[in-house]
Amino acid sequence: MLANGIYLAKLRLVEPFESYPSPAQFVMVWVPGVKEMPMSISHYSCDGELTIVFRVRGVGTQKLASIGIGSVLGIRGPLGKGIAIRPEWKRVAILAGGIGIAPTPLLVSALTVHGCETHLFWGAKTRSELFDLDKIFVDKPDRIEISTDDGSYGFRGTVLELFKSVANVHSYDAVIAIGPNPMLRAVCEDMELKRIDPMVVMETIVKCGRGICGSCYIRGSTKLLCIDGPAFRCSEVMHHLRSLD
Amino acid sequence: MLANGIYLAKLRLVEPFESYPSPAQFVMVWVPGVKEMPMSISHYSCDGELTIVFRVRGVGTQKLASIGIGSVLGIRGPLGKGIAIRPEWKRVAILAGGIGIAPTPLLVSALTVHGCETHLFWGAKTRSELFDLDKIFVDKPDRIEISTDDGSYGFRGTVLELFKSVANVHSYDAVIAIGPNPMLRAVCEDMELKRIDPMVVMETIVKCGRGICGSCYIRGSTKLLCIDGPAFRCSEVMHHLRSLD
Amino acid sequence: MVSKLSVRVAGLHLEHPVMNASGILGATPEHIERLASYGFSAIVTKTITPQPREGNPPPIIVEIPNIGLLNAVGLANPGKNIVPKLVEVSKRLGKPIVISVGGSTPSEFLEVASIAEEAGADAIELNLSCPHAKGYGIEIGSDPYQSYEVVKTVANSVKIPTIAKLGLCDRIVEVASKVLEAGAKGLTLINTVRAMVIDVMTARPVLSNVFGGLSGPAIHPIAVRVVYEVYRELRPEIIGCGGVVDWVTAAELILAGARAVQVGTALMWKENIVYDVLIGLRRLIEHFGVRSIEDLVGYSHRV
Amino acid sequence: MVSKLSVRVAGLHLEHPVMNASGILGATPEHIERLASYGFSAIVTKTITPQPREGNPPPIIVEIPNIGLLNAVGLANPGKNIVPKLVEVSKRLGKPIVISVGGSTPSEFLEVASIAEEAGADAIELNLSCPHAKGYGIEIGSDPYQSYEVVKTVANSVKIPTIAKLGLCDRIVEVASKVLEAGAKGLTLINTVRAMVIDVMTARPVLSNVFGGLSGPAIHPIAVRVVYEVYRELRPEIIGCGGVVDWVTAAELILAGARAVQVGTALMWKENIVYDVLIGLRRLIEHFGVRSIEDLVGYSHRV
Ligand SMILES: Cc1cc2nc3c(=O)[nH]c(=O)nc-3n(C[C@H](O)[C@H](O)[C@H](O)COP(=O)(O)OP(=O)(O)OC[C@H]3O[C@@H](n4cnc5c(N)ncnc54)[C@H](O)[C@@H]3O)c2cc1C
Ligand SMILES: Cc1cc2nc3c(=O)[nH]c(=O)nc-3n(C[C@H](O)[C@H](O)[C@H](O)COP(=O)(O)OP(=O)(O)OC[C@H]3O[C@@H](n4cnc5c(N)ncnc54)[C@H](O)[C@@H]3O)c2cc1C
Ligand SMILES: Cc1cc2nc3c(=O)[nH]c(=O)nc-3n(C[C@H](O)[C@H](O)[C@H](O)COP(=O)(O)O)c2cc1C
Ligand SMILES: Cc1cc2nc3c(=O)[nH]c(=O)nc-3n(C[C@H](O)[C@H](O)[C@H](O)COP(=O)(O)O)c2cc1C
Ligand code: FES
Ligand code: FES
Repeated sequence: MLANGIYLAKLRLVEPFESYPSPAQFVMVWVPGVKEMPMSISHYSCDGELTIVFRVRGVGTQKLASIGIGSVLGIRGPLGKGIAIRPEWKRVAILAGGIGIAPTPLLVSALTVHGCETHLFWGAKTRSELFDLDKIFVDKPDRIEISTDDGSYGFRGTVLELFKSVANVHSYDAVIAIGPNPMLRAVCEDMELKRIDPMVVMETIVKCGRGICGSCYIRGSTKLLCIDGPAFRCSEVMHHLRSLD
Repeated sequence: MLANGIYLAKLRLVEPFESYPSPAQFVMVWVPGVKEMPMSISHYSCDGELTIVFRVRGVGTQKLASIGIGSVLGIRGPLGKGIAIRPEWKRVAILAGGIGIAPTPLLVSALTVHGCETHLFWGAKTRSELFDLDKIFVDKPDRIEISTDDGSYGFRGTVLELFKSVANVHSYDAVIAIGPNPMLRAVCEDMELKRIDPMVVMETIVKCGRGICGSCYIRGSTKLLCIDGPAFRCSEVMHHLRSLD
Repeated sequence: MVSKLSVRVAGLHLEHPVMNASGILGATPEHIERLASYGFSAIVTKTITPQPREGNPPPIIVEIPNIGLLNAVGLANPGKNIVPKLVEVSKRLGKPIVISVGGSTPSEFLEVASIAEEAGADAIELNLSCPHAKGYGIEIGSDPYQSYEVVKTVANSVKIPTIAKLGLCDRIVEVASKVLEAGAKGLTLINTVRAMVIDVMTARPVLSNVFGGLSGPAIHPIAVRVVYEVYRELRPEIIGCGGVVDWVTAAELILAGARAVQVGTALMWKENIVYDVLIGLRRLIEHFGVRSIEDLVGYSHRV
Repeated sequence: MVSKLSVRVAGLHLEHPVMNASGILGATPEHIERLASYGFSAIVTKTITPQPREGNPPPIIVEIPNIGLLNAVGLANPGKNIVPKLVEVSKRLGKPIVISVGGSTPSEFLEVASIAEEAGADAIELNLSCPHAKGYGIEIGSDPYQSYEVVKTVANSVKIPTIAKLGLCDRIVEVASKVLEAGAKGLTLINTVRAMVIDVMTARPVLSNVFGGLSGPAIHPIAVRVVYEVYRELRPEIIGCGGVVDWVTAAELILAGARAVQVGTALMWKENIVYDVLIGLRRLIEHFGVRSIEDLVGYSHRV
């Protein structure tokens, strides 16, 4: 357990992935006899150790949090497209909301390898949902700023408010936001005004993960999150994010 | 047509063989709508041109002889084990009876590549079953002797008699006989007296070619011609050859 | 000019013989648009039932490397009210649309079929063969009399062509004959085959539903056989389905007797499969020196 | 000492659960000897009919890469008189032998079964399910009443155990229930599935017999499903067959409910498969912390 209701799990794969996962790629985690759920890849070491970070929401994540060391899970992946890091990125801002922190270690590592400076802005509801980021990061972000909605730790307010108050969006070559859909919508709408088209790492309902069942579709677009995402440009998913209320 | 009832066919494979065939390996040749027959590989060039040499015996070979250029056949193979050429072989005698000549070009080429001297003894019933060996050999044997049962060409007598009269079996590191079963039996029995265990390339009924239908079994042994042969030591197949009358 | 690849099947005039198989996307307007972008000549929707169905919780698929796919989506669909929207987007994109219809009684099938007709769909495909959604499929489709009833009810009431989609069953020729008698204009052959996968390290069936339908390469030789047998006995208009992964697998179904083919599982590996198939089929037409793909329908029965 | 891998099934006491599947060799004494050398715990013969059968002319097999094999050997066998010789060699090698019996009427089955019993065979497997030899198989095996008659006739007359080998059919649970009622001590599930391959460049069916039986990896998920369903409903003694290619595929059948497994097609690729399977099963016994492989039979129904 990392924090209240937030867990880290290290899984040893029977067969290592065929290729090293890209940031934002995910796996389907099968808790035998219970269910299968999409989970971001937080970290992966080439010998086949996969790290996931998750928040308990319902029966699946609850069960996942309670199974013991040595239990057998099923893993399918890596799935999705992942974020392709551009050579011209020299400094990137990452806005993570809540459990949106999960995929950021892999993302920061990939950016770091590419010689890119990373600034992480992490917002949570309250202090008890925060934890020591050293526990999940293999490569550390160059800057970390934290907010809580209730001000119980760090900046009081949302992660977008934090970002706007302590950083200048124009000093970044890219902005990548990860978190609940309302947050992503807020980020996209805010940046739209500044004529910036950030990347957002989204969630929809993923069932097959292979582009055939259609459950993960992005409204108002022909995209499927499980094979085209989960990272999109705001411009690709605005209709979807707006249609969710 | 090479001679009376004997044909040569050059087949272009849609997909080249995965590996270069060994001497005595064979293919199953499917004449669509008619039947599928085992045929030795006479020659193979790496770009996928397969040569077979065959004698018309029944409906299958008849049809094969009559189809035109550009017809589509089905080829499965290479099948069987093929002859593994030993480094200590410096001079090898090949005794071919009748259409037993078919696999010899590939065999001579393989031996030649390994720096081995090859002496070919070929016997046929009569002159009309002979043809110019230059038409099938890519690498020429170092010595060629020919016999006909009726003496209409070359030595009068069987190929075994020819061999015994013009060559000394002890001057060879290996003897390989290819031909009808009675000939192979005669060769094996003759050599047995001399405590030599020649190799024989045999025929049995081959249907599946993959070791499962059992039609090609060698009597009195657990061997299957299609996967363990078609080349055997006399000692392995003596029981079989003797039980055929 | 009619192209060498255009075909007529069950009253549909298609630019070429490659449609998608029902259930691979096809449940929302967005899905229809994506399927259209794959190049299919007609769009087949996900099977639509009168009421929305949640479907099964994940795992709903198991990939079996090289062999195919096992799925138990469970006929998840938004229910009949989506039909007009699906038709509308397909029309806008200029693609004929076939509404796949599911139900547990003849009147449920009719309920959706009527909406489809009203909405302007080009045809109806009755899913009589889902092997894993209890009461909604193969139990009906393996029984000639129940199949007859469903097809009769629908074909008597709607004017657009009714296609019956059948699955693997013992009396497939008899079932095919009955549904044609009942008024089906064409047959889609075949649906998935009931199967299962067990995870040996936990001893648990992988699919939440335990059983699923096997699709992809594994069922292709079975599909070819069913198409061949049904064509040989009845010469109906057939849409072949099952394990089409390239032009060769498509061609086999056509030579066996199919006028068109559907592609499902292969989309998982090859989104550009339609063009792959069409290029191959065009070469095959030349190879046999015939005028059009229609001349190759059932050709194996004539050589 | 009884090993962790020994099993009892249908009256047979086996050193381990891996037998060969009927029809992969098994028609001559030489074949039996070869099968024994592969390490099987019991030898199953080729299906023997009263009279010798030539079988079909080649092509009798088509390999479908990765997927499996299509065969139409056509029940080629030397007829009933071979049976005593097959039994003799198997006894000499210390292996239990199961005579697979074929026929087109109950009395034909009995004819061969009686010889088998006299010769000292350990059991009889009635082949009620060949999908491509007309009148000799699945027509009987998909009909509960015909199956019942055949099994009853044989089981009433011979004292050695009768095993019924069934194929894929709509009413598999019903057929299984009837043959058990008729006196079968065990069931072998499943035989090959009727299928075909067409060569697209010539448009011709490849097999001389047109139709053949599909075996190997393609049918494995179907076999697991059939074993699971039949075990769940009837808890009979099952020998699982279909697509066993390694220990995992063997284990799936066992976890689904099979007490033993048979290996056919995989021998084409892997003559040492028996040891591969046994090593894996031994590890699985440890993994689950049970005493013996028998504890894992049908384990998937208990987790
Ligand atoms: C690409 C992707 C990556 C994800 N990565 C992470 C991660 O790294 N850490 C993490 O904690 N969570 C992650 N999630 C969300 C996670 O999948 C859900 O929290 C989980 O499925 C909930 O299952 P449950 O049984 O505990 O809850 P349930 O009781 O089933 O549902 C609770 C909520 O979870 C969401 N949910 C349920 N099923 C699904 C599904 N099949 N697909 C997506 N969302 C679902 C819904 O919003 C639902 O209301 C990710 C989701 C996606 C799509
Ligand atoms: C490994 C092997 C390699 C061969 N290589 C050649 C070759 O290079 N050139 C050549 O001319 N012949 C070769 N043969 C023999 C060839 O397969 C037969 O001549 C051919 O199958 C005859 O078919 P058919 O329809 O013309 O005659 P059929 O009328 O069917 O039979 C004529 C005779 O051919 C033999 N025969 C028939 N069917 C088979 C079969 N399935 N397998 C083996 N023999 C059979 C029998 O002796 C039979 O009496 C080879 C056979 C084997 C086993
Ligand atoms: C994920 C999935 C969902 C399916 N859903 C349906 C469906 O809703 N209705 C239907 O008639 N067939 C459905 N099928 C069956 C396919 O339409 C098709 O008959 C089968 O998959 C065989 O074709 P393929 O091998 O090309 O996939 C589904 C298949 C898959 C793989
Ligand atoms: C070449 C071949 C011949 C077969 N002959 C028989 C037979 O004579 N009797 C029988 O009951 N099953 C026969 N079968 C079926 C097998 O016994 C087995 O049920 C089937 O192949 C599935 O197992 P597999 O996937 O391990 O091959 C044959 C299968 C093959 C491949
Ligand atoms: S989850 Fe099935 S299509 Fe994306
Ligand atoms: S030909 Fe079938 S086993 Fe050799």
